[in-house]
Amino acid sequence: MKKLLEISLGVVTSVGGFLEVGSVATAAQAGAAFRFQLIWAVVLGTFCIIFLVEMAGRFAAVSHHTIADGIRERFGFNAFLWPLLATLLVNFLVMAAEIGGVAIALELATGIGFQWWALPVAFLAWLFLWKGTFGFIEKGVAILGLVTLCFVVGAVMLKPDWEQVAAGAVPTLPDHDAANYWFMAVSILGASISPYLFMFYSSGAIEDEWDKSYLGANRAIAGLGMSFGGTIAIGVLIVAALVLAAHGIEQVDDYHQLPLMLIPIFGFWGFVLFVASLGIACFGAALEIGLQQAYLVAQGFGWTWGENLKPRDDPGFSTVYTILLVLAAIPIALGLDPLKLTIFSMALTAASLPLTVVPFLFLLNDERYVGEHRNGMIANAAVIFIIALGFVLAIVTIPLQIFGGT
Amino acid sequence: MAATLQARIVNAVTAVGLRPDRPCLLLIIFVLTACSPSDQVEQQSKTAASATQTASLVLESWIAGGAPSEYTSRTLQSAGKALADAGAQIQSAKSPEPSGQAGLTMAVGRLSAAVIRAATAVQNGNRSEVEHAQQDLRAAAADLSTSYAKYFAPKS
Amino acid sequence: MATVNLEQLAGRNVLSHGKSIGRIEEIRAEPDGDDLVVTEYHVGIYAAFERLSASAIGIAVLDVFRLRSRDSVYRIPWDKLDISDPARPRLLCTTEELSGMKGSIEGDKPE
Amino acid sequence: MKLLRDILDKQVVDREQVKIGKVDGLVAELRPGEPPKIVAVELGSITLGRRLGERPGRWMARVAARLGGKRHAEPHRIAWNKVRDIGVDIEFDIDVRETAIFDWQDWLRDHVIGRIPGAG
Repeated sequence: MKKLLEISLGVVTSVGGFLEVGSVATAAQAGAAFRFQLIWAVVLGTFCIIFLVEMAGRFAAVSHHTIADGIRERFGFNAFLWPLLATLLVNFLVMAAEIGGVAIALELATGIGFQWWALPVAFLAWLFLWKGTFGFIEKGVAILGLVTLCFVVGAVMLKPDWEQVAAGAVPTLPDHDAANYWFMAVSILGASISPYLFMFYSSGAIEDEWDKSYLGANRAIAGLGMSFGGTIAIGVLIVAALVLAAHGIEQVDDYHQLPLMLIPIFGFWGFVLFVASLGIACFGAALEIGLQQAYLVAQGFGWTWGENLKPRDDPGFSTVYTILLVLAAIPIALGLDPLKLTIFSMALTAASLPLTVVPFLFLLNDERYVGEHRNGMIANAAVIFIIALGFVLAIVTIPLQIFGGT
Repeated sequence: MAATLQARIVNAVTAVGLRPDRPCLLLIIFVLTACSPSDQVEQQSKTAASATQTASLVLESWIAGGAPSEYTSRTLQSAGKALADAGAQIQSAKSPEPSGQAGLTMAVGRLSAAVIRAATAVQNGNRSEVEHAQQDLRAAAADLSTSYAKYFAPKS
Repeated sequence: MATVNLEQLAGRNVLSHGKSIGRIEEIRAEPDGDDLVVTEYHVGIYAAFERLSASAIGIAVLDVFRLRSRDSVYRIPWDKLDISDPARPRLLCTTEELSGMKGSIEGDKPE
Repeated sequence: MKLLRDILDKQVVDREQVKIGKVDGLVAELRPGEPPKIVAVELGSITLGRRLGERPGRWMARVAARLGGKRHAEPHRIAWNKVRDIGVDIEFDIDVRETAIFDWQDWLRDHVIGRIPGAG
């Protein structure tokens, strides 16, 4: 019974991690511009992240190491430096995007411009990390995050042609705006396969003191949680296609357009639901990224870490998230467009994937770490596929950034 | 699409300090874009159409009580600005078809004015003025699609 | 007493008569009474695979690129490598002795 | 035992299980006619800098000396004979509070973190 509770909580938590400003923005853009045609990118991204999260959890539960620990220990400091720097940079950009997401939600709610909210939001997030415990943050974000289910409800209420939705799950070539199409596909993959997600997950497994008895729960949480998150992202995409595209709005390049997805369905409550979903999902993601950044640095250099400790007891750890929050608030406070920043950081996330995913191939096959719980054929094939995908994404992202970005 | 593509390539190339007059670069640009210069007009017209539809959807929602005034007026201002930008870009494009281009520019200009007018009306809570602006918006939107159809009509 | 930082040796090229025989990928140590002493240096790409527990994957990759000709690890005893300057490890043996130090790859089993 | 695989870059904890760093370096004593003997592990930014190259190492040593004074101009060392257990982490029979390793974290706690309300 306790395990069951834990699994459902874990599932909900993973939704909190999965759905953030990146998946909302990329799914909305894709639905508006290409209707159901890019659903496959969400599905593919979700499959990839299921595999990576399951492996990160398994690795932590069996070896009692986080992924960051494992990379440093096996590959040495010099090799560890590259994924470290790449992830620090990507986390910084994504953090700025999440602060921007919360700031937009607050602008929509109050009418006060988003840049004025950047510092208060960063401060509030810092306060949560400063005073909160891991369980409090995990559970709070998870339960409030359920509000994002309104996208799925909305999608069902619009009665889409499910056959067409299913057809969108199969990759097809675009008949217009090819560069834009591929750029969106890359951004969706970047938004789904976030390194912070699986690295955070492995740290969480250590914080929650997982051992081998959690392997089943881990599999269930990874599979169900990420599919749940993917379903919500598909919900956003369907709503965007059936509301925005149907009204002739094919370009979502202004965040003011986003609430229009839900208003025609739910009226004024649609506006409220959108603001709440965006605010909560982004705030939750900001907390998780703040923690992940601190975990990564602390684990990389072997400092004391843990969200359950008091800041006095892990000064290095709390300094890292404090600095990150201050820095990440700056671009938004200066008025940088949060939507553009989001799309840019999602594409960069996709490009950074090989650096963090290649180590999985080694760590999850190393008997010294995972013993008999090594990767099987399918899991290894999945890792190799993700690495190949990551390399392709890394190579195409830069030209697409120039040619296809909005 | 491809004309903005072309502009982006040229910008990118100059940004990295290369002179874009190299034959091979031109060739790459040509292969990548391989389209007429009227693509910029097409792209901007699409942006204008999308912004127009955004404005009309948010106005409808406001009238139906779904969208709060503050949000509606901000969205309209933002759409109006997007329209003004698109208009300026269409005007400055080197199009082989000056008369059609002028028609498009005018339609987009009217749209932008109507949207800004609606934004002010929403802010003041003036319902009848909003409805007037909405009618203007519809007329100008119809104008835009006529000009657009004329501009891209098959000629020979 | 002269001390040397062993981590500095990792990845250093080992030269035999001006020709590279590979990089130092592993340092083996054994207990000697209460002490822990260095016994061997492992040189070559296969030693790296051993360190990453990735012999199977590594060999498969090398096979794809047909690079398997150097199919072994040099296991150099502690007294045949001068590490007093870890940035430039010097081999202290002849080419014949060196070929006697070639060994096959160890399995991935935990010790 | 394989030093690079099983010792280097491993987590170091003290006898209270406090995480104090990673094995950033391994020091061996050269003895004439006898195999090199492991005498200590090194921790800290200077050792890490040296692993990246000569110049980053010198640079890091200068920064550390500037910020921390003479006590921090050389890497921190823990004698190998203090090793108690090698498992998921390497445990040394020391108390981190008696070393200079956490000086910077203590400084941070006393001068910054501890002064912010609610630091515990």
